[in-house]
Amino acid sequence: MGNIYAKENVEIAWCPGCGNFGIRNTVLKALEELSIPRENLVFVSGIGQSAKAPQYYNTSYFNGLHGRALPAAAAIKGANPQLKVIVESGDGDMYGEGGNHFIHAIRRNSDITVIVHNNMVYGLTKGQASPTSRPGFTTPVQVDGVFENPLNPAALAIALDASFVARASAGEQEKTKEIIKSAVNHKGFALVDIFSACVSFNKVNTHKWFKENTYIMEEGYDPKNRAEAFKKSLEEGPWPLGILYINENKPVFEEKLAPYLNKDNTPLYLRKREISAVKDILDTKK
Amino acid sequence: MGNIYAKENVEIAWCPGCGNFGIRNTVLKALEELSIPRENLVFVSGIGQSAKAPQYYNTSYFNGLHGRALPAAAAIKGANPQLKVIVESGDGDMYGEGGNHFIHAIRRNSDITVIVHNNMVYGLTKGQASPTSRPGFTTPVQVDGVFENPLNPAALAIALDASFVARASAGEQEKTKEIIKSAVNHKGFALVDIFSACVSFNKVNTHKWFKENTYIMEEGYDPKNRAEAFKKSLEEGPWPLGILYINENKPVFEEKLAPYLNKDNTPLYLRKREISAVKDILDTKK
Amino acid sequence: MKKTAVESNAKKDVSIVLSGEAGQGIQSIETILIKIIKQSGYNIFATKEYMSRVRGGVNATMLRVAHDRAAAPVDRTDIFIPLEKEALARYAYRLDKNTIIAGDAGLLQDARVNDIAFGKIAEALGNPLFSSMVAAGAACGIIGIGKETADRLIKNLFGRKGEETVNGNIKAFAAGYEEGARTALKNDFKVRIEKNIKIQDELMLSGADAVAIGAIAGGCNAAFAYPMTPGTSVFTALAEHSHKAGIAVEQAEDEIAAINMALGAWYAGARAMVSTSGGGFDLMTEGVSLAGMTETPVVIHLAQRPGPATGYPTRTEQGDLNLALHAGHGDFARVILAPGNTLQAFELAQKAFDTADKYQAPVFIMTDQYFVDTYYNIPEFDIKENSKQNYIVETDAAYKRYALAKGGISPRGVPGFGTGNVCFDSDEHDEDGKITEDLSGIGLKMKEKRAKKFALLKESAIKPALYGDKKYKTLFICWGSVLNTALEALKISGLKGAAVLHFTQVYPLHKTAADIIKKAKKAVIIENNQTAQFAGLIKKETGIGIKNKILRYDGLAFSADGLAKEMAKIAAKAKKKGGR
Amino acid sequence: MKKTAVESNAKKDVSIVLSGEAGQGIQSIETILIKIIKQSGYNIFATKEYMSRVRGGVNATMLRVAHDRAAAPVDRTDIFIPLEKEALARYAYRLDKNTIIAGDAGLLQDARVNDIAFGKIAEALGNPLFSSMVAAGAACGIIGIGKETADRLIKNLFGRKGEETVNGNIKAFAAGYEEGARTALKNDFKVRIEKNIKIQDELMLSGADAVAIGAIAGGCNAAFAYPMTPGTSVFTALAEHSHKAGIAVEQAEDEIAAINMALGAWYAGARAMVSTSGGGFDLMTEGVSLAGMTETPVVIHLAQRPGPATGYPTRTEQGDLNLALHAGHGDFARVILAPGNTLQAFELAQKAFDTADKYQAPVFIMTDQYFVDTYYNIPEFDIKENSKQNYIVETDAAYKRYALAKGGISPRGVPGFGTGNVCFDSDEHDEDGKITEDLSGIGLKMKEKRAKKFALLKESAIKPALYGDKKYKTLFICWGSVLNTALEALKISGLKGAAVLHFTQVYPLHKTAADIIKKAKKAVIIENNQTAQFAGLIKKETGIGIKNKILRYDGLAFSADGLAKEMAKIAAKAKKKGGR
Ligand SMILES: Cc1ncc(C[n+]2csc(CCOP(=O)(O)OP(=O)(O)O)c2C)c(N)n1
Ligand SMILES: Cc1ncc(C[n+]2csc(CCOP(=O)(O)OP(=O)(O)O)c2C)c(N)n1
Ligand code: SF4
Ligand code: SF4
Ligand SMILES: [Mg+2]
Ligand SMILES: [Mg+2]
Repeated sequence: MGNIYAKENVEIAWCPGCGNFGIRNTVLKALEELSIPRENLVFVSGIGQSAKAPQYYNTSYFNGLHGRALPAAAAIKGANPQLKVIVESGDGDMYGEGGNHFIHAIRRNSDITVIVHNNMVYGLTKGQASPTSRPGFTTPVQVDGVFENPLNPAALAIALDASFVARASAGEQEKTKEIIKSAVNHKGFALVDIFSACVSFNKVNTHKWFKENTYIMEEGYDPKNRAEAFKKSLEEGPWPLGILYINENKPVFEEKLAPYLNKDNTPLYLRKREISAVKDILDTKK
Repeated sequence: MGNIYAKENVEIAWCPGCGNFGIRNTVLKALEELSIPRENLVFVSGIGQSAKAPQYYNTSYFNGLHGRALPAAAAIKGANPQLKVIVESGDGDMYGEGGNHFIHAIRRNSDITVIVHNNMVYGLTKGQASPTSRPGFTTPVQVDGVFENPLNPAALAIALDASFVARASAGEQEKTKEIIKSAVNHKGFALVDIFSACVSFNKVNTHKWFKENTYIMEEGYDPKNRAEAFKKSLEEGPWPLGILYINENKPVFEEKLAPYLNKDNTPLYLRKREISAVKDILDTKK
Repeated sequence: MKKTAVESNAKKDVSIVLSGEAGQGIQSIETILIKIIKQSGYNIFATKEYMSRVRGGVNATMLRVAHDRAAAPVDRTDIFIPLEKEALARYAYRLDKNTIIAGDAGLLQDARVNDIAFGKIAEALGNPLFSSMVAAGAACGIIGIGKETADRLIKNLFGRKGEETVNGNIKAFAAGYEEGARTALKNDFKVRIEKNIKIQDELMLSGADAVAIGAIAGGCNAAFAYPMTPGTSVFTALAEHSHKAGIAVEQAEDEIAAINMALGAWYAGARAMVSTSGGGFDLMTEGVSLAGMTETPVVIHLAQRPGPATGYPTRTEQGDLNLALHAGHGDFARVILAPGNTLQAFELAQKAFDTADKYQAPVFIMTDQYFVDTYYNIPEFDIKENSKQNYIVETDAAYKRYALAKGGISPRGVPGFGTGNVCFDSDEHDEDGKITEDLSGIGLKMKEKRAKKFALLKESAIKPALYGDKKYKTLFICWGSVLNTALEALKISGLKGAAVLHFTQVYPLHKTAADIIKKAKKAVIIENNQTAQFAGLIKKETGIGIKNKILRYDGLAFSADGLAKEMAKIAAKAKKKGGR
Repeated sequence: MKKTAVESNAKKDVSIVLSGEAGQGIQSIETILIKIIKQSGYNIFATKEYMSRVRGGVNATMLRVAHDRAAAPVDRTDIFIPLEKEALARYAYRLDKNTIIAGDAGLLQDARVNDIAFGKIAEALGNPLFSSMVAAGAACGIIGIGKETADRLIKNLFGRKGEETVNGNIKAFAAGYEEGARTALKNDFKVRIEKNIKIQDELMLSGADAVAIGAIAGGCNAAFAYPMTPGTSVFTALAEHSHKAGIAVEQAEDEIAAINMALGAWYAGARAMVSTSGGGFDLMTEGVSLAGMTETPVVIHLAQRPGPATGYPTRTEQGDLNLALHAGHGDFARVILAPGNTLQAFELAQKAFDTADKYQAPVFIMTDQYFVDTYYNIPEFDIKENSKQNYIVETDAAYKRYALAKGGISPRGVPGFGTGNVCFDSDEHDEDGKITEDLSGIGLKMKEKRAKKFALLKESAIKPALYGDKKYKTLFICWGSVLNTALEALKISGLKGAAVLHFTQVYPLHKTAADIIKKAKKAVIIENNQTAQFAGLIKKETGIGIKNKILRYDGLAFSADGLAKEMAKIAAKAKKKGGR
């Protein structure tokens, strides 16, 4: 039998050979091993090639606007803390258009997992530079090549004291699956930035290139030290893959919302509206 | 005689005792000592109490939208690299509404100076939490107190490999002036985050509190090591003041724009439009 | 007018203007006065206009104490209490020879001033902080109100601060009152307003309170906003009540986040609202379009202030109607409500959630700075519960979020409630919420399904309300916050054969709107903006061009007496021109 | 129709549709075909429709080779070249018994197919990559065009890839041509289009090229955008020419940054433009409002695609007019231009910069996916230089950015040019650009000064163009990209007493618009959207309601023959109903 989280009879609109396929497989395997109740799972995404991923899962999803997955995800979790919320989107979506939400979602620390397909390019719009594109990368817009420092999502997240920060690679399915499982099990905002090859528009950062420029971190690494994790996150030749940083001591967004302060996590839609509360409030206005 | 950069006969709309006054004085002194040609100076700001600062200088200014100073500043510098461009705005403006521009302006690395009045509160809108508000800070919106980790602007900037990162305090005028001068002289994006007391809406982080919770860094500190600078930027009890990080090896935005690639930095408005160029381009379309 | 003067020279309607710097104490004088006046059994109305700064500048609060409920600003100032010299200059246009100006003559340096030196009196009583109470006492003394209730109220207000404070304040009030009474006598200023003890138990709701509490009554259990005047006050009120009403409140990093949070929350079953002003709303427009495409309910409180851009952050205007009408790319339906008084604000805010949920469409509540900051007593009212808690269905395996349901509204499930997948899609999609490019097939059907909402929402539109002569020849048309002022102005003007047509729903227009307008010999639009945006909408929707316009766009709300003059003028012009 | 058939059964106008998966080679067949056809001296038109994916799906390119310039899509398909089976299904509606379907019969499994196995022929010649050339050859062979020019062109195209490639491609073309010619013969498919050697030297401009190069002619020297289909192509073209034309090009982090960059650049003296589509433009609306308040010029290219939300990212629609008209809170003036053909696109883009600079207002160029992606040969044209390089003044110490100049336009200085301060202010401000709260004083004057632009821009509006019978009884009204299609449709329809009224400036409307429309017995709006947004604007501006509507909103552009039928139908209805 197939994976119950996989949508059947759906045509996948990615190019043959695209790294997104590997990520999809890995996510499906992780979900299976985690055996999360399917009905309680919600995928949230923006717009882009990677952001189409939820369309290929047999779950609920919120496929919103380019760059705007994170605020929606925080509110979904806030409206119903019993849901498992996983965001899946692209590097342009998350770090370009969505950059401000990325920063503040880390601060907010909702209990959500954020999987970013980092292919260092804008795939869906046909190959412009993304915030993670490497210097020298030329495109029809960056005709003289990218000159900016690429954004290092892990370093950025650690600087913001994110509660879980990991880097993975689409080619390393086994390792990536374990990371995703840890991320989903982690309570709080968990970032999994996954290198992925765009075979159509990124002729530099290919499957082979990612293979050659990454390594899986040794077992002994301690992800609890922020300054060390930062240093580690800056390593670029080759890049370490694995869980870079964990901070378990952060308050979680939805637990701090008024409806849940008393530890009752009944979803909002199941709570009855009490007109007596309105009357009480009006009474204070006399 | 007065400071030529100060606007005369202008009523300053800040509350008596506001930290903004100290910052304004410091900026004016720094400008005087730098003796930048007044006509070539442009202040850029968003909206907020701090963002009113340019209104009180005797210079050109671009007082734009809340959160949107940085893109305007980059383009002003890009349209005329001969201008000195200084951004001055608040913590909400820069790290809240403007967070995405902050990230990407650091990557873009225009040769501009960015002075942030960090009073850990939204002053103009009467006292809501800002991204730098400390945990536990209660306001009419944050009725149960802020629970999020405050954003550490210096750490964030270092994670993005900003070319110049400093922290200052409105109360330390002499030190702050020196920092501002270095920042203005630095070629590339220079962040100066300045602690400042909002006497009306922040009853926690007062002048006294800033005095007690900061110290001026010792002379010997080497700001060129990114990992060390990051560590330093995380120190919070007390906070170090001074230049935390410098990376001089970054390409500068405007120098990478097509009109200036040949090192001619004539402003765009002084360049004649050549219809022959249009004809040449049309000829390629036959 | 003459008649009244003959009957009695005692006023039945007094206006008091307090003016001074921000932070100088107007706010506390206002608070005390309102409490005392209302608790003494008199109708009270308060509205303010203030500068965009925290300290300094010149602000003003106008209070009205009236026998009949008066709920609109007037230019006429019976009592003016300036706390600083600049106030006299800024509000010179409000003063006439009948105005009693009371204050510190030494400070104000103006011959018209009746000297009541609040500060010095307070100091004499041992604490300069009592000066607000002296001023409140003086105001009460001039109108001869509140003496009997003051002591008790002051005890209630300051009880926890200790006896000394209480006694000091009681003395301060009494001292002020005495000076006030003396001033009234000297000026032959007489007031006769009957006491109505029931007023004590009435509600004092600002526009912001009414919207926020109405929203709670409508089931609002999530609120997202980025601070922006004058939208913030509704958000703050929701935060204030968040524990009592179980509301998930989050200050977003920007307005884009706020609207996307609201959509996420509705998707997951909450009833969410955002509150903002024009500039912040601009940033929400893509989210509004997303609501349209995904048929997700959402309630947007849009509190207007003068634009463009930052404009006047703390002033008032009705300048964002065109924006609200057309925000968001592409074609999709929406509803725009605009309360005219606080009761309507409560009821419309409540209704907004039901309408949004039922029709799966964005619903706007449009107010403005004047409206949210203004408050007055209104009788307690019944709260009509919506018949349904929500319109959410339990899903099964066959569930399709965008099923081509008859009538055009696909049943809305939420994730986790039932076994079905609830697939929300921003792209054009099929019934399942899957991306489609079946242009002439399901794609077209979806477009047509969504378009049905235009008709559905039109059918359920709220009828505009007609006030005044049902056989009107002159019809004054207005929307939103202008209602009370227009009604009082009509009364003041004494115009015959005239009526006010007020829209609480400005879009879609109720189907009778055109006929009601056509019945008038002359239609006049009254709007608090520069280009008569609502008149533009009426023309677009009905073809009726309204040439007569009374527009105010200096950042202030209309005053009833000022508007009355304009009404009379435009009515007179009509007679000359068109004849009758 | 009959008459033509009698005269000759040789076609003077051939349509060819290539269809296949994205990435399968349509693009290269198209490129080769266009080169060969044009260089052989024939008019050529190409338009594409494609799915929002990089590989797979089913896309199509339509080419037309015609004696008279044909510059609109038609449903009629003379030659259909499917590269995969799905293409036959998706475009079934385009095929009739006269359509020659040519392709790999083995692959396509359809009895109607004339077997030309491009792939196999290419393989036989030693390289499967030649298959595009075989297909191009086949298309040429069917219409009997290009044999004489092919060899030379192939040498030009592939010369640098070496002799082997050149020779292989030459052979591939020849092989394809031969098969094509055979197919034509077999089907008695005859074409007679006269060669016009001057066409070789004509320009091939896509809508995107025309806007970009026109902008350059208008002095555009800064461009900011965030990628978004179909706006990206104009941005890409500007980047392509950035060295030659000295353009500062920056990909912004988001659309908000892009518009604020553009305003910063104009402030500092550049002539900047942004290019985006509906969803991205939503995010720019606050910036548009800022342009209005600060009287800063800016040029916005808004390339429409079907909304709401993500909609169909790669399809076409004219659904963002309402948005462009009203984007940005508050009242301020703007100009909206909408070219109908590539020459107009060039000229309007050029003009846009001058208008923006002169009136210090935002100027929109509205196109759509169909328009930017479509291209055809046009004769070389004269470039009319704007009389001024710019409208910037040198400042002195007394300079005031917002001086209350007569006529309403304050002279615009830029920082660094002269000794004055150039103070740009988003708040309501005084002449110096300083924040003000002088509501009834300078504040009101500023509002009134800015409002003068409504009239100024109205006066300088471009007149709509009338095509067809000047004594029209039926008037077909359209705007923007619909022009060519409407003109050809009118011709096809053969309707008498009919004309097309096309607006290249949709706002403000030219003052003659109402009269021109009123002269018609029957007015019909043609729009590529669901709710007839332009008709709504006409009603709002003129009071004229246009009830007859031809609307297409399935994501595709009108076809000339399809539209002709609709025109005829609606004209016929007119006769029945209204009588004549
Ligand atoms: C507001 C807005 N701006 C721009 C776009 C166009 N757009 C769609 S996807 C995309 C970027 C895709 O890049 P990325 O997020 O890296 O995803 P990928 O396709 O590479 O997986 C852009 C710019 C949009 N849909 N909405
Ligand atoms: C788009 C938009 N959203 C919100 C606002 C309202 N607003 C004005 S200033 C401000 C925050 C001010 O805080 P900060 O930037 O820290 O400046 P401060 O007043 O503390 O100096 C806000 C939210 C606005 N003007 N525009
Ligand atoms: S364009 Fe790139 S990212 Fe998109 S599907 Fe193809 S290979 Fe993957
Ligand atoms: S409110 Fe705070 S930040 Fe604003 S002027 Fe007053 S003290 Fe300064
Ligand atoms: Mg990508
Ligand atoms: Mg602040």
